[in-house]
Amino acid sequence: MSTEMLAMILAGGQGSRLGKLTKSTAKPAVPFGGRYRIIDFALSNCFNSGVNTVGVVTQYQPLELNAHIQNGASWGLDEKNAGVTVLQPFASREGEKWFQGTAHAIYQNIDYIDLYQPKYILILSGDHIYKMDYEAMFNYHKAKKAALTVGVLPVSMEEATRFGIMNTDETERIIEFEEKPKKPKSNLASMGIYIFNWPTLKKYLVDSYSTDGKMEDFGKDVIPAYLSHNEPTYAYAFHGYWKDVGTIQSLWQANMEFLEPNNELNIGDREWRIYSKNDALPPMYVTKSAKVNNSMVVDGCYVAGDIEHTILSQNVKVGSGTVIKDSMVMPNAVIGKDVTIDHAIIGERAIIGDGASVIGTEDDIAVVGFQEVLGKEVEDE
Amino acid sequence: MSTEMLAMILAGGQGSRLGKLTKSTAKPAVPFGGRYRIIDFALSNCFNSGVNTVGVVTQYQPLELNAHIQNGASWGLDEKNAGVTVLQPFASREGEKWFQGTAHAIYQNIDYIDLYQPKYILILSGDHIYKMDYEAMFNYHKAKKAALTVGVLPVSMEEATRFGIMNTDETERIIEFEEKPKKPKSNLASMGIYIFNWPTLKKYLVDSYSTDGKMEDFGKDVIPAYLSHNEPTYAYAFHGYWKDVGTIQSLWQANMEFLEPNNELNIGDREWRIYSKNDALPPMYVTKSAKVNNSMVVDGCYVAGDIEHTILSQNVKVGSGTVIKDSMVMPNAVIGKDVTIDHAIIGERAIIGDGASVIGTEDDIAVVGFQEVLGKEVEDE
Amino acid sequence: MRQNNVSAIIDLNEPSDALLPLTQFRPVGTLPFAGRYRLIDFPLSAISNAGIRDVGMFMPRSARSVQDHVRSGDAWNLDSIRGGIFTFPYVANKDYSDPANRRRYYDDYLTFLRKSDSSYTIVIGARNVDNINVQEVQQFHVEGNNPITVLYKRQLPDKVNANEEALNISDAGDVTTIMKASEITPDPVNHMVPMHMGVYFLRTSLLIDLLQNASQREEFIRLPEILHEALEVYNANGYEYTGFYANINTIKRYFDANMAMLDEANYQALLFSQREIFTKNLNEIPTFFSKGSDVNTSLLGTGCRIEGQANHSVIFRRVIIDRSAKVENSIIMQGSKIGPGSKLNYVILDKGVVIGPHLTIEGTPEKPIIFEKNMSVLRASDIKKGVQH
Amino acid sequence: MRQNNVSAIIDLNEPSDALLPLTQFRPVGTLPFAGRYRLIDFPLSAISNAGIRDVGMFMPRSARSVQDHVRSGDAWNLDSIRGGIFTFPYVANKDYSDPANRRRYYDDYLTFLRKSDSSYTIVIGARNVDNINVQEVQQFHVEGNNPITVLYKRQLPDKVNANEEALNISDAGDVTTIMKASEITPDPVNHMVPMHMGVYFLRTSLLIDLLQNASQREEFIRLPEILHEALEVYNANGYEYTGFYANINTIKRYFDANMAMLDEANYQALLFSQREIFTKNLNEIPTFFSKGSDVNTSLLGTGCRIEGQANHSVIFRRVIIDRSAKVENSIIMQGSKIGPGSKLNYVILDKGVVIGPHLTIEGTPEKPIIFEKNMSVLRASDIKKGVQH
Repeated sequence: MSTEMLAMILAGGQGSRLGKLTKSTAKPAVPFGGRYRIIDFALSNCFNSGVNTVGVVTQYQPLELNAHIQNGASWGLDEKNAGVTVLQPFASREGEKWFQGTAHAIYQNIDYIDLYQPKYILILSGDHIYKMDYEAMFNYHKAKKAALTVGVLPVSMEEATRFGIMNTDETERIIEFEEKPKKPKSNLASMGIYIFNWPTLKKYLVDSYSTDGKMEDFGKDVIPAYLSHNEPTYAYAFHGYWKDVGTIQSLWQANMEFLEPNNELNIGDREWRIYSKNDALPPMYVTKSAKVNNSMVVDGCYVAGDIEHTILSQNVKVGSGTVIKDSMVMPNAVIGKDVTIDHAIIGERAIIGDGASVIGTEDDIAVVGFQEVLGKEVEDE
Repeated sequence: MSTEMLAMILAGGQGSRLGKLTKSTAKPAVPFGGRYRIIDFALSNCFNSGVNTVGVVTQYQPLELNAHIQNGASWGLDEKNAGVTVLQPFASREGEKWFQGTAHAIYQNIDYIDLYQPKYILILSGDHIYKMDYEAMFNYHKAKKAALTVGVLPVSMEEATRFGIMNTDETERIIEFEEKPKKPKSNLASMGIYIFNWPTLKKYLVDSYSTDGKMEDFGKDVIPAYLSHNEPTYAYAFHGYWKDVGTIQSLWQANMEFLEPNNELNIGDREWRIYSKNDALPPMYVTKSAKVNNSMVVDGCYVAGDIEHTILSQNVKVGSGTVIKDSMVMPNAVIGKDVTIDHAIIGERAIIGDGASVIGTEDDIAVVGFQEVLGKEVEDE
Repeated sequence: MRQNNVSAIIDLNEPSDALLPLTQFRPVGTLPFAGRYRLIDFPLSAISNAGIRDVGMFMPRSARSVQDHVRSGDAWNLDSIRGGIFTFPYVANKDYSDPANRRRYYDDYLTFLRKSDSSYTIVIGARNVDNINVQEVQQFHVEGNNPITVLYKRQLPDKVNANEEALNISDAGDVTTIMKASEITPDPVNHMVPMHMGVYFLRTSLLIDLLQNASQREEFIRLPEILHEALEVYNANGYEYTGFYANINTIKRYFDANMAMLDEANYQALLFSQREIFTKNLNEIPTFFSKGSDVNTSLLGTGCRIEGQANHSVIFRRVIIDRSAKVENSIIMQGSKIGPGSKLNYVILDKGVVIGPHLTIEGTPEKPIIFEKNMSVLRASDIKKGVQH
Repeated sequence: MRQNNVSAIIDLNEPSDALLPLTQFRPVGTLPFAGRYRLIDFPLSAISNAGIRDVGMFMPRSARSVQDHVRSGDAWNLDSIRGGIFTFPYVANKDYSDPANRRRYYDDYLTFLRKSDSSYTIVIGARNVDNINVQEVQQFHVEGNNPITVLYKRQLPDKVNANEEALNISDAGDVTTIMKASEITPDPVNHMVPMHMGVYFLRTSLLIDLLQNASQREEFIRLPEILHEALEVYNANGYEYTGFYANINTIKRYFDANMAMLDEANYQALLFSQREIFTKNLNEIPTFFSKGSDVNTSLLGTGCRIEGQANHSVIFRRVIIDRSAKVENSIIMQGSKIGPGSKLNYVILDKGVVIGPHLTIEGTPEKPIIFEKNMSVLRASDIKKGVQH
């Protein structure tokens, strides 16, 4: 088996800033846009870019993520001598292998990577919403003869203070890396996307863990080491829609942006499709009493209420007399009659009893957790 | 989703008694019989018995086991709302979930089991060679209205001192359990195969881990607790070929028994097939200089030497002038010219250089480990 | 718990002339239904839910739509290491004058049945909308007195055509003959007639005998006729099916059955039962309802963009209803587009039909207007391209 | 790195009369080969290894063996969410007098090619044993001067039949015509003739044009003839293939190609190259060589039981060679059984043939004796059931 470039998706984060939504599931498995889970974007980008071997590194509540990814066939990632593998912690004769940080997670999975003998390794994050052609970045990496290429997003100078910023010379070579600089010198924010020459990275990791073991994190440890050792490190600028959905607020915001007909993400583009695990659900049913406007609805939904600027995910039931506005409802939620929901995210399999209210504001989105039950039982229709 | 009986295969053992053979792989992934890995027997038994939902619990070097099981399609275990899931340790808000013992491993995976809402749970070990109809045992369990049925194997009284022994009354109800009794009162040895009513078992586990947390092991903790609480616990006797292959000696022995044309296991029986992951390999090639007797050879093999009472697994190469007797050679091993191998197990991807010798005896089987290289390089033919 | 020892035979060569032009390039079995399905999903799901894994399919003349939809059968768990889908190639009707083709007809069935090694076989069409519990049928068969079990649905005589097949059931409860619906006296209590569903359950060994005997005959006789004859020779157990049922043999039936799914009770009963209806999985984006859209009492697939109105209609995936367009009492299949301001009432659009702007097309509940696949209706003069019969 | 923008067309309707009776119920493409494969594995693997995922297969009259072998195409990664296998149903040759069938012939190809949205198409048969690097062919094509690339293999004139097609290559290196091998002057240096492999590589847009033009004609013309004509109109780049090659068009070629695989160099070069040969996966037990068995210079599948002798033979899976039986210079297909004491030399047994005890069957290297599928040869008088031609 051999593959030129292998991708590792770091999907291990506990996502604690997503609060109740990630209490019992990993962040990349959080539903998005009615029909997707967050990790679908990275996986689909891999397939569309021709990257056919993908390791997904996870250690936090992986049940739902595993059930979602299965054998990767949903994303075309099930070819012989390739495909997607979910990598979890395990024990060896040397002891238990828990992942301590992004770079350490790669170190712990060297055996897996070496099965495919890749020349290059693409490091991705499992919690970003974007469409990106990794092949273009890969061609850039090869053209620059880089040891490391960092995907960067040009942001405004005000925003730059919140990101890891890459300062480059006129050849786009990175000369300095500053984490959340107070006075940014550049606006190139790290997207957490890297292409490494694998033999070089492997040497850095193995050397580190046979001595001080300090190579835990790509941003904090590996990039500074590369820079100080003068490894050719370049910044590849990405132009397009990109959103980190690591907080309740940004997750809600990204869903609302997804609703915009002219959203830059362009989900309907059939040349760069976003795939997901699809269940064969019944068609959506919109009843006599329903009113649906400026909203997205998907299969399996039953809608008897008033839906305004809202996303309903698969198998959501909405009773009559209910009004839902500016909200995102996750799969299999059951919402009773005469409910009011406004500026909210309703978690998977949540149950909202008849007459209940879930009211947030644009700055403080209300959240109902996974399987949370609110108010009295829903009346059987 | 719901399934009447779900199976959990405990495949987590480090298998340290298999020495070099399990240095970098889990015991259930150890090759057997030329064409199989040990876990194929439990998985095939599940499919043949109509058990279509299987969790495989593992935490030790799972890479090879995962690559082998994939999505379970090889064993027919890939149906919708069912199928096989590999369960590894993970972290939750409550902390990291490492498996401490057989019963504790089940406790840690309650969320997975509850996805399918089973009434019954079948506990299996991943390291036994046998063909067993779990449906017959399940019918027995229901007929006896048992809370727990233990699969037992009648052994000789001398052997009984090495096993956990179930003492039963005339209704086959277990009244006492003795671990390796010096003076056994019965010859019914526990096979490590259990059918539990899931709600009852779950209650025992949850109660234990919310208090003293002592329910770590089925044999040591759970069965005694069931007996002391007077839960109806029965012994189901299995008659047929059964072999625990937990030591080098027993693994070699079982392979040699597998070679017997009238072996009780009856691998050729097409009514109860043992399935495995099959790669499309070229046919075996037996050269002009080869001599093959009383042996099993499979696809991908190249045989130029003298093979006597030996199993060659997939893709094994044997050079001319080499003599192999009374041995088992695991997949992808390369054996050079003029080699002598006798009473040995040769590990996966091992390389035995020209002229080398690997000589064991019936009581002390020689072992070459996975990927171990012995002697000088093999000459390219 | 072990998989049922039953095999299934689905014959996709069902009469379809009364469904033209919808059946011009597809058999009845792949007619789109209820916004998401094909008719063959119903028998395939019934089979799959009963744990049956051996299915023989007699392919129709236009096999492409069947192959595209069924593929490896994975949507119905029919791609397992054991069993699977076995297809019998289409033979033109007239070719059965050739004894070699006749022999192949029987040999195909016999080879499949022997290979399946099953104890029982269910023979089922692809034209029914229903949700049959095959395990219950098997239980009923095993407890019955007769070697064959046949399924029926009680219906009011005014809901059926006089020529449709009904079962004559003796006082003892045995089915003795198949007759025209008009020849059967309705039940004095409920005034209903037991209509033949065309579904048979019997021992595989008996079916093999019947096929072997038929192969000895001079004239050619197809499987449905063989079973019809056998029923009259042996008598049959009559299993009453009580769920939602439609026998799609005319445009009117097809239209009515789709409209019936807009009744919430039918939608829930048929599609959200314990026995799931499986169909090919599709990767599609969410359906977008724009500001000002107005949708009521309708079924919709994914990937649609609805800017106008939809009322009491069945709308498949990737349909566009442009601003101020209005669709009522209609069936709009995949990928069709309705231009701004156009009004459709009692219309069936096959896949990929384009309706231009500001057109009004009005059929009747009895005779909806049908537009064939990929047709363009851009101006008023094009409307006459529609078929009404 | 991204998947190649190439689609493939495999026509399984290749002449097969010279391979009877082995091709009685199967096309050339599903002839078993080398103990493990079917001939179609070679083009399918070449396609798969080049990252091609869109394959159009023109099905032969006996499609069952193709369907059983290829299934969903998963063994060749052809069951992906994108692309896949698109089958064109068989149309009896005489039926092309019907203009509707002619139209369908071209429409099938055109629909497939347009749907594939590919830049290039490779047209390839199923009768060749070879291991083609399609990516290299593509590279060669892009760098060539002509709009079509055609593959050839240099062979000695005494290894080919005078009537087989060879390429006429100009001094400039362009292929200008296709001629009989006997009409081509062998290369003065190596004395070889460039034999036409029947494999074409060209822009999909050009192939679409060629098919559209052909569809306008009065007479019916098949794809191979269309390409043949186009080659002469446009000239072609000649790509020389240098690996193992056999064109299976007679029993003798079939026999010799199998025997050639017993040469270790060929076995290694064809089956253990960088470009793996994929085939349907099978679950089979190990082959057992009993005490006293004697096997030399042979290929064997799994699931066999060998008690007797096998020498210089190709033995497929689940074959039984009973004690003191002896098989030499023979091809024994899946599931055949050779009774105790019987001697076979230069024999081909199709699948499931049973040879009784103590029989001696002797063909010749030029004319091996062939026994048809499932035949029983229990006594000496049955030996004449074998075919020799």
